[in-house]
Amino acid sequence: MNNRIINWFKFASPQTFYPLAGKMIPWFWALTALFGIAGLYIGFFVAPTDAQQGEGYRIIFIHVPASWMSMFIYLVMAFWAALGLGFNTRLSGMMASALAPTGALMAFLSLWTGALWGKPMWGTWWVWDARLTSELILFFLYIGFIALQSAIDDPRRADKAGAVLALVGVVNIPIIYFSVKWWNTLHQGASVSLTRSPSMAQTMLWGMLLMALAFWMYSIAVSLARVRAIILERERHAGWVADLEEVRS
Amino acid sequence: MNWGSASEFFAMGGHALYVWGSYGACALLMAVEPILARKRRSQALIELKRELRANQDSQDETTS
Amino acid sequence: MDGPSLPAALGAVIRRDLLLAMRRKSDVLTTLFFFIIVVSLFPLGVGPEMAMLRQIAPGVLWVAALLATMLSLNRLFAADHADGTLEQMALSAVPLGVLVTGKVIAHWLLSGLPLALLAPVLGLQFDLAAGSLAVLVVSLLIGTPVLSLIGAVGAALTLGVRGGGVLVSLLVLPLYVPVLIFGAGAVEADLTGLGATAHLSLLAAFLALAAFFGPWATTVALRIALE
Amino acid sequence: MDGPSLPAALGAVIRRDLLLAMRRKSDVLTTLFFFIIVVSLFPLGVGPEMAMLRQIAPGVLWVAALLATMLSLNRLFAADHADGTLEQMALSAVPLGVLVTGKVIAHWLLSGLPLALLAPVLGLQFDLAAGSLAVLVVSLLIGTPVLSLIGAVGAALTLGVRGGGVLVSLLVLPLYVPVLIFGAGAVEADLTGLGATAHLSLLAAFLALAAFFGPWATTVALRIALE
Amino acid sequence: MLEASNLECVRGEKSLFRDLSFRLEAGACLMVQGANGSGKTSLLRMLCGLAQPAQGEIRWGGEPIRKLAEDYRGELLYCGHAGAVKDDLTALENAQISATLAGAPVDEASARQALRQLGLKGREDLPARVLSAGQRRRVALSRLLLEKRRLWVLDEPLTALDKAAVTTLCGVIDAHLATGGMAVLTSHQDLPLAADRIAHLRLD
Amino acid sequence: MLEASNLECVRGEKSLFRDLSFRLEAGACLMVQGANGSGKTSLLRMLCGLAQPAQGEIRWGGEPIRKLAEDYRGELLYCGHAGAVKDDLTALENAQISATLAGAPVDEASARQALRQLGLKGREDLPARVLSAGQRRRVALSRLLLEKRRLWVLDEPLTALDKAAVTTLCGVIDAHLATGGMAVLTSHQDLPLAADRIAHLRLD
Ligand code: HEM
Ligand SMILES: Nc1ncnc2c1ncn2[C@@H]1O[C@H](COP(=O)(O)OP(=O)(O)OP(=O)(O)O)[C@@H](O)[C@H]1O
Ligand SMILES: Nc1ncnc2c1ncn2[C@@H]1O[C@H](COP(=O)(O)OP(=O)(O)OP(=O)(O)O)[C@@H](O)[C@H]1O
Ligand SMILES: [Mg+2]
Ligand SMILES: [Mg+2]
Repeated sequence: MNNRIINWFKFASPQTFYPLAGKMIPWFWALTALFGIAGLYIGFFVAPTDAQQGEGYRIIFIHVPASWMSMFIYLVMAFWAALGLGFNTRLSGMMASALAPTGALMAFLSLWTGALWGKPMWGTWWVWDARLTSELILFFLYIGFIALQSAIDDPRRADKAGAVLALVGVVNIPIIYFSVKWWNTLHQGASVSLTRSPSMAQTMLWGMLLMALAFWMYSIAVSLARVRAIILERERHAGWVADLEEVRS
Repeated sequence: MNWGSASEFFAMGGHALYVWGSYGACALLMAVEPILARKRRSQALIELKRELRANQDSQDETTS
Repeated sequence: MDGPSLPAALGAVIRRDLLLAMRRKSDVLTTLFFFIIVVSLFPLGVGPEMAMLRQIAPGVLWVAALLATMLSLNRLFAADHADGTLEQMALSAVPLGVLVTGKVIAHWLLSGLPLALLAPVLGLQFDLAAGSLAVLVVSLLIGTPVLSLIGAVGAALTLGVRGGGVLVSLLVLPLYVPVLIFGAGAVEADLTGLGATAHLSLLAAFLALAAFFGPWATTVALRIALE
Repeated sequence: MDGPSLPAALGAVIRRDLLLAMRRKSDVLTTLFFFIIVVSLFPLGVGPEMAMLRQIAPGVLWVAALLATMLSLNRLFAADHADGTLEQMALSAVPLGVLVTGKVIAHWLLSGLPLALLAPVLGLQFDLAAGSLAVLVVSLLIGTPVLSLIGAVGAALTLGVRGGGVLVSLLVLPLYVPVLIFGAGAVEADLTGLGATAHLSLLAAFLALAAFFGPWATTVALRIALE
Repeated sequence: MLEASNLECVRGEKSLFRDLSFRLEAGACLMVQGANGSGKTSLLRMLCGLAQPAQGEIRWGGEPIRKLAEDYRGELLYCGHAGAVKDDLTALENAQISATLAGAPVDEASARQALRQLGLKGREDLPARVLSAGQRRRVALSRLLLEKRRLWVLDEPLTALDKAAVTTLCGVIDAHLATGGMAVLTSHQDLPLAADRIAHLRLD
Repeated sequence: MLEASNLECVRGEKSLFRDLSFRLEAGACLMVQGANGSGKTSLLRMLCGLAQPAQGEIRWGGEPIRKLAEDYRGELLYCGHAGAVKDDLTALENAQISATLAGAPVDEASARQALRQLGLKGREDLPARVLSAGQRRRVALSRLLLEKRRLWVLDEPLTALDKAAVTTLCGVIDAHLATGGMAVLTSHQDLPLAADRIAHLRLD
């Protein structure tokens, strides 16, 4: 038991994590490409034209994965934040701040693709639907997190402050989600409503799953790349950084 | 195979703007983000090296 | 060593903040005037049809209350931080959480409470009925403490941070959304004859949650800010 | 003694304020996000029906722009006052009026201009048509400099005054009312097919007037605040 | 009683001091000296628990101060560069309220007495905003007389004080030490203290 | 050159000083002394034109300073209790920008040189918020080296400075006086100035 904890803390040290991340990144990029190509192939060439929506529905293959990732990344971020606040491990804070921009990107993509889908399907770029609204608020939460961290010079303080915010946010997300949902269903009346095909064709499901995997791998790869940069920025005066190959050369 | 020709493929059944707008933004952002991450790292490396050199210089100064 | 009495300390903080506010009455009054002016701007921007104004009234009043509360947030800790009082509070023999709770209560007494009491007068401008006005007041009385509690976390997080004044709104406004929805929703439900109890009890639940977690998160954030 | 070059001094002040803003990027961005969030709060308070939202859109967007500008006003002089820079400006060999004009221009570049450029995106959320969006942008481009100019007078008057931060809104908002009426009016006129030219030329007249008197009044107010 | 062992302070990328250890017994005084930016303020904030040392530990009566938390804070009085004086409150209200916030309320008579002792007679009821720099400082220092704490941590207490006030303050510190109190001080001027148990610590 | 006649200063209900007159010639220095709250800061602010005397007049080269306005301000350098140092800007930017605002831009090299002369080598590119109290003060004082003004009005310039910095500053003031400059100073400490044309003015 004790051993396991020590092991974890070993990986949680930036010094061991930095080269490890460096080794993992290419693999994740390869997986991203693999799943991405397969997913796009199914999405564009295998999945048939939708009877109701025509070709426009093909946005689904990036819209849904982006939406999922945007929510999932916030959870992971809050997890790292809690870990950092509780155990004072340096790496956790860095992970949280490395994840935030990717999460914001996913939230933005979800909004963007949703809006581009909404125009042909519903005739409007935006409706104040529960799901849309809570995605918008999630985007604001990400932006708040990033703005807070970038406004603080001392990285240790930035990490801790960000952690408090992420935790407060994660408590609030379900509350926000359900309140928005209830708000919307209480006063119906929007002239448009979501028209979703009840049973998605098997191929579509596969395409979506593959694309979701690709997004997932992408998120891991890019946030690992970013965390490496952050480690270098933060650990400048630590001796091990000076001994790195890329620094000495 | 859904598409008779390349132009049909690009027309996306009249929804080209929306579909390619989505995929284009997605591709663009996902291309830019890793580049930014990499740039951030190389920037950190440059600064690190500069700092190390500065330290070396000041050490030389004190020893000489 | 016997510690200091906590209720006495709580009372002392509240009294101190009220005293300071009395010295700068304009501060409290301007929160109120801000509320009044924002609410009155809307008919100017939107146009004078009564039917429509009545429809948007709950939303406008609640959004204005929310903005007014948010604007008064920087009063909460910034001045005490700048002149070193906050440092002294963190070094006090009284637990910081108690002092923080006192400050939040004082903040509510000086912003939320007057807003709630003023709201019915403004509601009249929008032609709301007496029943709806009562619901409006009750929803504000339950909802504004939540705003103060959440706001305190934001204010503490942005303390001494570059651009803190506006940053706090970015952090806090998204978290205010549920309160806004159920607060405005309560009045709207009453307007449409649905009954506001469900909304109000949900607001009360939020209050309980915020009262439980808020001071804790604020204390943590303050200690971080002082480090 | 040959005096310093005035255009150079003007440029230097603008550059300084932009530099300071770049240092605290979050400050500029948060004004923008505040704008976005306030606009997005309204549907949450008012309800999601598009027909009604379209009707209140011009008012909501303009009120939000006005509030965002107003919030950023305390950035204008407060920090410079607190750390003694303003004292130094008043003692500078460059006339204070020039320095003030530079600061107001920088303020507009950092608040009004980005708001105007962002507004159409938000207008889409309210389902405005392309023509109305264009009118909205033009009205904001003419109107927001007036807001900065008037706001500067308010910010200077409330400098170092107790509760200045909120007091400024009290002073300034009533003066903003004409801008709001004609700004929102322009968009509304376009929506109802009446044509917005009359409104826009009135806004331009306000701008000329404010550009003429604003810096002068601000300078006087600053000298009073420093006494 | 107060004991620091192997403290290291890191600000930015460089270490201001390391392996700093000392012990302070009842009745003794530690003068921290050093050039501008040598880390005096940083050290004092660590001793109060406002900042965490990068290395090392600070103990009070053998216990780490992190563990003691409020118990330690009840023994401590810190007076930093910022005076915690509210512009809008009068000198008297400032004195009373800061004592209350510290957890030890005092009555008006003793607050007036303390202000008078510091040479603020006739200024007790002026709002602090109109006071001169030195008078504000005196209001801040009135806490020394009003709160009964064993350990005083004073960061440049002489700032803005005139010569008479410096003498008064030194008398107050001497009296505190004579009754078994402890003090950690910084100053760029010489403090004419009468006490003999003064240790010096140079940070350079 | 600088001449004050029959000045009276009223703060609140009472008069801090009255019938105060003096003349300051090129190359001379005036040390204003007095207890806390005796009106030194108030006097200095009057000399700069930031406050109006209740009675009397201040003249520069025979002309009342109110009339001269910008012409007088172009000759004047005031350094008060507040340092006009921006937390968010680096020491270098602070120095350059305050010179620009005063109407006399300087290039980066001379700003760096001035900061180095004041002992801020290696800190030029740190944001002022992380500087120590004395370092911030030095940044504020860098204006003395960068702006060529004939009359210096310095309110407690020694605050927070360590001994080395005090020596440097005195050297700077001496050099200024030697080249025909004028200075009005306050301080509660002794300033080890070498110049011989020092007049003292006691406010009590
Ligand atoms: C800006 C506009 C939009 C936003 C912000 C948005 C947001 C989201 C989010 C957050 C999810 C994941 C929710 C979950 O899994 O519970 C989602 C899923 C989905 N969205 Fe959207 N959406 C938008 C527009 C659209 C449009 C226009 C359509 C189609 C007409 C659409 C179709 C779908 C589908 C089919 C799913 C996945 C199936 C499901 O989980 O129910 N979305 N969207
Ligand atoms: N982020 C940072 N990067 C580099 N240096 C820093 C950073 N933060 C603080 N410092 C340095 O740490 C030191 C802090 O010193 P501190 O305030 O403890 O000094 P001090 O001894 O109290 O000085 P003074 O006598 O001027 O009050 C300063 O030299 C400052 O430049
Ligand atoms: N409104 C007022 N009512 C009564 N007294 C006032 C008022 N405003 C200022 N004063 C007094 O005027 C004096 C102002 O003094 P000033 O700041 O010029 O002193 P100083 O000589 O610079 O002192 P220090 O050495 O402390 O800096 C103080 O004694 C203050 O108490
Ligand atoms: Mg210090
Ligand atoms: Mg003074």
